[in-house]
Amino acid sequence: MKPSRRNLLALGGGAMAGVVFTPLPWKLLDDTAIWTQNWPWIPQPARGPVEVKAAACSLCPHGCGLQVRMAAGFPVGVSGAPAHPVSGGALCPLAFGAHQLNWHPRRLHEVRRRGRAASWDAASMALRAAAAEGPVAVIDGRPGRGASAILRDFAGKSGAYITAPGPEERSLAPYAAWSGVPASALGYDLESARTIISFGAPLLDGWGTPGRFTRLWSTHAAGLGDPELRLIQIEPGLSHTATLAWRWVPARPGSDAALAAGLARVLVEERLVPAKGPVPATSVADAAGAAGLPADAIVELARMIAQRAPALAISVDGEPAVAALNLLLGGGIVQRRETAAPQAAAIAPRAVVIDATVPWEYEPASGAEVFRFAAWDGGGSKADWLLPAPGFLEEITEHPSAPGSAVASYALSPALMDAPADVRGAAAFVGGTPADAVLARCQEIFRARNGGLYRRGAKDAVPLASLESAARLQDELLAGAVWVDDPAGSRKVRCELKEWPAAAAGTHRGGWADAWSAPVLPPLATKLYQESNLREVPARSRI
Amino acid sequence: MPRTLLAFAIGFGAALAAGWGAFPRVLYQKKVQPIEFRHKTHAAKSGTSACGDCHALRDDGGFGGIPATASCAGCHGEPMGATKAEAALVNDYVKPHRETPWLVYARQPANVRFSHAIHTRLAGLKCAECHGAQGETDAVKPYEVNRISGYSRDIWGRSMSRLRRAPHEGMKMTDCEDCHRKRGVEAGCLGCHQ
Amino acid sequence: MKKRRYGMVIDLDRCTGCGACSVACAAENNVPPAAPRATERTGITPLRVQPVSNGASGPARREVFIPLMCMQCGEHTPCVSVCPQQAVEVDSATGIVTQMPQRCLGCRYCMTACPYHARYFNWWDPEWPAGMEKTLNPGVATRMRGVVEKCNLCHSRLHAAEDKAAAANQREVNPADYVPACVEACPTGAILFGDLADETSAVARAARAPQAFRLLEKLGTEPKVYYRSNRPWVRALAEPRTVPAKEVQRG
Amino acid sequence: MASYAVADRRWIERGVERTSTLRFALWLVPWALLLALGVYAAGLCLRFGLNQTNMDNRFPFGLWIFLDLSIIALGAGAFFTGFLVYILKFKELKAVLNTAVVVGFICYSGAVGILMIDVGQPLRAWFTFWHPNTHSMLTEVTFCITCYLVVLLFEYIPVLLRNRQLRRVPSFLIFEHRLHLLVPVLAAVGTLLSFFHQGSLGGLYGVLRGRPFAFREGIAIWPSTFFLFILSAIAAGPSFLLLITSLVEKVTGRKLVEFSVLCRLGRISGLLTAVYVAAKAVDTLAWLNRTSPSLGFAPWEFYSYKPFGTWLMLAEIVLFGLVPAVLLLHPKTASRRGWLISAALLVCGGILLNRFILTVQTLALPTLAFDEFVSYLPSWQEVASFGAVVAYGVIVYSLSYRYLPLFPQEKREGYRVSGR
Repeated sequence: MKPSRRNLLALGGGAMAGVVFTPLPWKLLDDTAIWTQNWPWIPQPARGPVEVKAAACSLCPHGCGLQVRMAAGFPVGVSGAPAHPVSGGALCPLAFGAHQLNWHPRRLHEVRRRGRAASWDAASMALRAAAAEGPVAVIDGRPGRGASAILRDFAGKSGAYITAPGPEERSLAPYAAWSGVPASALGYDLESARTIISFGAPLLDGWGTPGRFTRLWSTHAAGLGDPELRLIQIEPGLSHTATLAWRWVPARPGSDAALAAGLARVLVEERLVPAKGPVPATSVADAAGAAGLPADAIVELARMIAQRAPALAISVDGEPAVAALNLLLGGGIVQRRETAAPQAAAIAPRAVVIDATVPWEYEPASGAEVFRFAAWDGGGSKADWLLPAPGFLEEITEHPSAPGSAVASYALSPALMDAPADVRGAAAFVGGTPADAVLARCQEIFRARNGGLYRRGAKDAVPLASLESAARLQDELLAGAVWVDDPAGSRKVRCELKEWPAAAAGTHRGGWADAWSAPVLPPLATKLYQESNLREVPARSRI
Repeated sequence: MPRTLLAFAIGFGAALAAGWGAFPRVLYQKKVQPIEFRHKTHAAKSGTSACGDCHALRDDGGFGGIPATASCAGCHGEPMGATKAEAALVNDYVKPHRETPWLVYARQPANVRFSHAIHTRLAGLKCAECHGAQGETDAVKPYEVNRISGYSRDIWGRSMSRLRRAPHEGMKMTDCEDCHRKRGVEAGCLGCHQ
Repeated sequence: MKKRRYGMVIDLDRCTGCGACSVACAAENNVPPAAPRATERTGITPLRVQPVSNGASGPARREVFIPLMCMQCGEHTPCVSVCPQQAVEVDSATGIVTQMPQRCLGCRYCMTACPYHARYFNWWDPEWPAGMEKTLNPGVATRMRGVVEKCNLCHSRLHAAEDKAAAANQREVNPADYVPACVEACPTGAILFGDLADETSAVARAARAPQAFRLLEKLGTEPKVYYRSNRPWVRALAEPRTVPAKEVQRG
Repeated sequence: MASYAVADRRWIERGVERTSTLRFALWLVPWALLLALGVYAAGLCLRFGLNQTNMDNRFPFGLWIFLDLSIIALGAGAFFTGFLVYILKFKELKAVLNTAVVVGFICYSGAVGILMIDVGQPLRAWFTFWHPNTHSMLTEVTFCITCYLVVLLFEYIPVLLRNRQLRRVPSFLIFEHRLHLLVPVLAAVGTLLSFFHQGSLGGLYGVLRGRPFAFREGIAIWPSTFFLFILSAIAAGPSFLLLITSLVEKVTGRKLVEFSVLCRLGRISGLLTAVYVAAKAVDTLAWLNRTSPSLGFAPWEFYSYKPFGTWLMLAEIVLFGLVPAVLLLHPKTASRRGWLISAALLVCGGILLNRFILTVQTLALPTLAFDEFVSYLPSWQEVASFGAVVAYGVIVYSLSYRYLPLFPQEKREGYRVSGR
């Protein structure tokens, strides 16, 4: 019995009719839809409880207080530590994505010598060989740490210990030259100022500790027609800070020195400030010509500055004339109570060891063999040796006084996750024991008995004397407490200025991404410059 | 014509057999739990029958789920008896401090938010109302995974037709909705999704 | 539980345009970093900060930074009525306009409906560099390509607050436990968040202030995101544009 | 080759002339290539996602939606001819009924195909049926289009089964006959469904309160665009049918229908276009003076963004509305083939322009004070996917024309001579 075509058709028809009465088509429809909701190639977060840990941000030298949400052993979110004595709970935009940085595609996982894989032993031998041949310079981006002492000791044997200043310290350079106090121990007394004249400093855009000036501005200036705190921004273009300032003065690029001199002249001639120290030779007309402003505007600006004292002048690139103007206005520059290492005399080193805290752009003296520590490869490096350092929250980090701060402070951040197997810090590499150095730094603070301890979230400090030991202090610091010196410990710096300074050519522009010293941006920074029009693409993004 | 009808009936019957018989076998893959576990024995030995004693709510309102290996270590630090399963527990998980990769029958996908705290504390639901009387079982049943969606079979329920199923059987969204409707509790989309 | 209407008042005079809210939002909600080809028109920024100028040139020029997110429209909610399969709704308990990406079929009709451009389509599958998926925030499911997402007012934080309250046998959420990521992240405290239905709350009082305004208020969509500014030209941004594009330059 | 030709010949209706197998195959080749390219492009979109297109968050609807709306409007000839023939008893239009059904089927199936690529998650599209939001115009569109596509399929099947070979299967013949009895019912159902979805497609944009350029007030839940879309679709449908029939006559060099039928189509189209233009004018005035200002917008500002100036509005209403209406209604122009075809072209162009303005211009215009006028150009994948729909249409129509009795009157005397 041979089945006919019609039988086959009927069989097929029957099967088609039958299958509708089974779960098959309906379940397939449902399951394929569910499949699209749970595509296996799309990662999903781990399950489990979330724990909040205290830490400090190591992206830049300001050490803002962090609250890190941890789940399944990994950080899953970052927020500011409320009432933190240094950052006041605020963070910069980069910090919010910092916990993802350790998986950045440019993370360094192995020692590299001129682009080729090498070993720690080889690097170690090369450094020893170089040290035998000539002096070794060590560059530290964050002096004042226990680890800095290790680096200083190592350099002290045969070379030079050099600190790489950030933007705030660069702006303090003239005062350091005139007072003999290193810039790393100087700070701005922003809190007392009632008028701030900023020559291009992006005060509201990544200059200084994020929670410091922005907080002052938001409580005393933002949105007010006649604010308690007047911010006058002198800058050629409409930067974020300029648009938010009480007054914006669009002066020509490169005219800061002339403008500062012109202002100083008006202040002295009109007896708006007590005359002391040298007077610039520049006339108001010359200043006006250089700045591209009417002479009247400069006179008016000077009167405006003098109207509400104390006034503080800040130059983004350490323009000496602006510093001189600031001294004329009364200073506002303080010296923190801390022992800062003096800058070493210039030498021609045989080798340079650059700590991971040093900004990626730092250019060491040419001709030396460069040992560069970094957690991320910023590309285009002239380093001979690229040495992988621990990344974000992967080691105990020390956070000495923030650059430009008015009082000394010290904080520790615990290691919240394991570092990759083969990474090392510079201090350990040169033979030191960072853990001992941290304890030694705690002992120093503990012995001095200055200032107090701000525990996590606390508004008031606990006196240091209430702690039983330096080890206890260290534990407290690792749990999120911050040691802050007594404000009375800082004193106004004394500067000797014989004549009005000549103009120095400054080129530093500054800005939100420059505030950060590491070579790459957190991947989520794409929200700011690639996926929105909030920011121009930073030159250093390289993601 | 009768032959045509017969062919149609054969096709119809074959489709029914395939759809109800073969299809579930192909769709679901059986998996065995990594180790054995007896709720009954543990309840008897520890003298507790309250689910929450082992499957506890955390203070933050999260649900602890299956106890961690650390809590097994109290009794199973060393093998209790000579069974193979016992040796596996101690040597594979307790001693190396590894978490047991349990296959969770009631596991919902990442987009589902289910608050045990709200359902047990505020609504007063008993565990068994959704999970069945797990505490009285004497062995862990095999786990079946849907090869397409990756879901546990318990989400759909044993019954392919979903017509006659026990009250606790099935954990699809419609099951949640049915219960909510019965109790007159409203929860928007993001009340139960995340 | 009592009916709430969560909303916020954003002080535009205090916004420095730093973008911390935007990054914090992305981290909280497991939004991936931009795909290589993504632009400001194809990226996912449930909260984005838009610089807007006053149109002047020279020294009179000023900019304001406007954080833009879902406005949580309470009436005629444009996206809710258009969704063919109920992937969007206004939550009756909280007033939050909720979007369910797992229900969404990706027709993008809601995106055409939204006058605030607050909805984002996943043009790409989300991708994180290897290992970075460990930093995903628990409590927020990641999305897949082909679906629309938007600000759900950090709904997972509300979930956590509800769980915490329930564990303590409480039905009402402690307001301090539910703070969206952007509010928490703002370094100047420019964003005030809370229950607008509670007349005595700080946010409700701020929303009633004469300096407060909402974008495109005349559309009648009753947004629950308010802005405030002391500057009249900033308040004027609430109205639709009345000058052709080429005459207004943007920063 | 010869044997293929013989086999091929056996499938062609007895008594009609069709081109040689070779020429027909050659004609299909470029279309098949276009189809293949489009299928490849669509595959890219399905595999990698819609990043293959140039749509973005500010321009979430693009070429595809514009063309979907357009071809569904042009495909309105199918239901409307059915309505005219079976309900209003316009017997002479029976001559174009089959072709209308095929064109309608192509337009609708093509539109549904493109929609399946256009949505980001096609495997979840059925959620619309399972969890429908009854307030959404898109739900209405989805339901009606799906149902109407089924109706069209049932209208197409009898034509298909009338093929010379298929006709020989007795059960097919019975089936066809039964279906044929159903056709008037199908026509009525199709008319109802079509009225709804053509309207809902208009409502799609008309309900967008957040897009004051498109937003319209209306009756009950339906904005005015709901009714305007129905009107414009039934106005353009006959014109499109007229164009297609003329085009087929031109390409094949055969006379397929009496000129009087074309004239009849033209008259119907002209009449409806005139009504449409009047309604559109009233609607535009109401929008300019009432709707838009009430939402806080100055309507004339919408026309300040070049190139979308007021000329576009005038072109739509006058050049593509009033002019063809007059041409189609004036006895002198309406009886000349050239004028007739030009006017039909204008009517169809008008509907494309209307759909373009509603879909593309609406999205390009700013809403917030700080929005910019945004632009968009489709990617090659979008264009190619759509090209595939056109190729699919040509291929299906060509096959239908060759093997099915699309024009049953063709066999009668007097049709053998060239139409030209």
